[in-house]
Amino acid sequence: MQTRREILSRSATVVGLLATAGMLPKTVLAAWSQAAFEAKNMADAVKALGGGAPVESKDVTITGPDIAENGAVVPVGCATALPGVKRMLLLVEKNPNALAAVFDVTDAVETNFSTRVKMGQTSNVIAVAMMGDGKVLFAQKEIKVTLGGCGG
Amino acid sequence: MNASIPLVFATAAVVAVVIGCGTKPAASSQDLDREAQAAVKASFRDEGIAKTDRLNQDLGQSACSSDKPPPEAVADQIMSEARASVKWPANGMYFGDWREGEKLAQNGRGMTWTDPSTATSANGGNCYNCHQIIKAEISFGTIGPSLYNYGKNRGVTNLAAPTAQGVIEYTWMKIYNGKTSNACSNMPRFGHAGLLDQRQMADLMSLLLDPKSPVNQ
Amino acid sequence: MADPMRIRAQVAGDKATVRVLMSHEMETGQRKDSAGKVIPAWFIQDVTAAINGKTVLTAQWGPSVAKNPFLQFTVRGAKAGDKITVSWADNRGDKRTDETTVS
Amino acid sequence: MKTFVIGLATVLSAVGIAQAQGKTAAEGIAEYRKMLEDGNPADLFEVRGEALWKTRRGPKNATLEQCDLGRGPGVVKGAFVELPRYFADTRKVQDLETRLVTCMETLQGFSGAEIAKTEFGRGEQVNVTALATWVAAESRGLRFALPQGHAEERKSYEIGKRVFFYRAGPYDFSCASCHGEEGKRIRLQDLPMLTKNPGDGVGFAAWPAYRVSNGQMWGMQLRLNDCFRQQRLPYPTFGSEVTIALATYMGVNAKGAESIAPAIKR
Repeated sequence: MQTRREILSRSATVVGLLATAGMLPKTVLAAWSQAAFEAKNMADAVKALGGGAPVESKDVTITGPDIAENGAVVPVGCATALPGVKRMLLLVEKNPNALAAVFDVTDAVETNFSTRVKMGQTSNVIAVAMMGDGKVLFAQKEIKVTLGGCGG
Repeated sequence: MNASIPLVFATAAVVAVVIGCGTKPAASSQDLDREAQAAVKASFRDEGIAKTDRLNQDLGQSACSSDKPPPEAVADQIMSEARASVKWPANGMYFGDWREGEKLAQNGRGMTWTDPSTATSANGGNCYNCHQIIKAEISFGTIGPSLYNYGKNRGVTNLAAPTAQGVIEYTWMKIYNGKTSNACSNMPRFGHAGLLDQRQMADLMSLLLDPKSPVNQ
Repeated sequence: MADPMRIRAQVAGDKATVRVLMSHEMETGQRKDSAGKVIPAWFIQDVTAAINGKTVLTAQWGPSVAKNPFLQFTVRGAKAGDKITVSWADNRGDKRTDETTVS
Repeated sequence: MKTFVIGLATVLSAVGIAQAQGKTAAEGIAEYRKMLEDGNPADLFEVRGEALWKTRRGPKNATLEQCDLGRGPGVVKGAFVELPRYFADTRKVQDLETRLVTCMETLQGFSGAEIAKTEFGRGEQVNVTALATWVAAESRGLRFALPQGHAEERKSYEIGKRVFFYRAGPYDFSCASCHGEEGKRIRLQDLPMLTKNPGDGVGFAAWPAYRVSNGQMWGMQLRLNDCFRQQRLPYPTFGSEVTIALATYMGVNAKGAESIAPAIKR
């Protein structure tokens, strides 16, 4: 009987072969946008990624709980039904560096991504849609981070 | 905290000697008390500031170590010893700064084996773990009663008024040694056990009783 | 080498929901150890997902993505039997690729 | 008389506030927890644990596949919901983690004493936790039914009960201080009442669990260890009698509760 780990590592080998054969995307090695991830706020992060001034929009949605029991793991999602999206960003306004994630969208995936972020304190979380036509739209939501446990 | 004889298990030890070890009938309750005591002794080691002498129980601890309350006479003894233990603040300095009190109330640190020191300055009050206090803090425990409007509900409008004196003394006593009014109270004895110093307790007093404290707004 | 990912890909209609768990510290570089020394940043920077070898999503992450990261996305036009591949690379150059079959 | 009236007013207003505020906060937390359920990083440890079970390791270069977790050599499914239990070969009541260490010693040749001395989250302890996570997961959905047929099992329960109520230390805490009443919480965390069956997937029936606060996988040994730390007591050694007895006490009390381990916890 195979373990899941064996199955996984075997598939890793297969993928390795694919990569050698030039069948795997090279984007894994693409440049990481350091300036954007060092930005202190949304406007600077968007600017570093080549976008203009963000405008709040009802067509973009940000999902997350109203209260997080622990700031170390906060489930958040960003989505939009608008066509022509190039990139979706997730930001935590009051984190030392606001930008958490950038998703490059293709036609093969829905513009709807969920992940989990760290939050140092109660803050707005922001979803930004960078459109093909240069528009930058965003939505935000406050998530309260509570002090949990015995505090010791 | 003085380690007097562990009451619950002390009787067990005597019985055990009479019966003797090694026999295997259904273990009596006293046998099990003795075995539990031995298990506790054998299962812990010192770590950081938390030494194994913390396992020694005083009268109140041992008498409140079962699912049944202690006999009335024992409870009375615990409460009267608790009342005798209370040290009143020097120069009648019952009050400090409610802002500092709020910080202490929020702070849940102190006395664990990962804490660096047993000094009172290293300790928080742990209050929000069990109590609601100011309304803005929604993350509060419910093991103890809500303390929101603590002073207001007790009619305290002026800390210097003679009518407030009873509530002030009661509150100090409760913080210093909560076993004064309830022998098996869940609340740590902040003064008696040396967890908080006089100044820190005065800050908590202000948080609870000062008419300007958000607790009473 | 890093531990394997856990990838689940489930078909619903003409698309598949993909959920990925990655085993990674995601150290922010802002924390200090008990000796007061800054723990260096160590986090996944790039994530790529492909279906049957064709890239459908690329992502860049910063250190504020939570430890042992979770990612969910939906692939259009996916059907049972399709191969979903997910790869990540971190700021130390460590990489991991795992694959699953859509079910 | 006057104090009584004041006291009553306090109680009434307190109840009102707790309901008004507690509800929204509790709902928010419930929503947060629900969002985390899908995609529990405990899965990562489960995968690792399964691989470890089947991998030749240790001085004897053997797998754990012949390990007897109480239902016979190699039987994993259903073992978790019957632990701790008495084992004739060690003549001891053992919980899942200490039993795994016994197997690592007898089958693989590791030193059990060395593993017991190792800090949580280090060396072979990491593997013990991963193994426990997988073994627990194999009993997901089953109901707790700890055996109490052996005199040692009954004794373990009785000692566990006494330890549960044992008050000591600078804060005067026992396990019962926080887990002896229904419907209580610390900050916003609900506290399971552990003197009776606290319900499906609550308390004993939820561990091992992934702790989001520190991104660690915790088995029952570490869960109890941190309870004693928060109790301000000294350090319970790995696999010590009080930890096994407490697990027996909680496990027997949880009879009939459905196991959701490995769970995800704050």
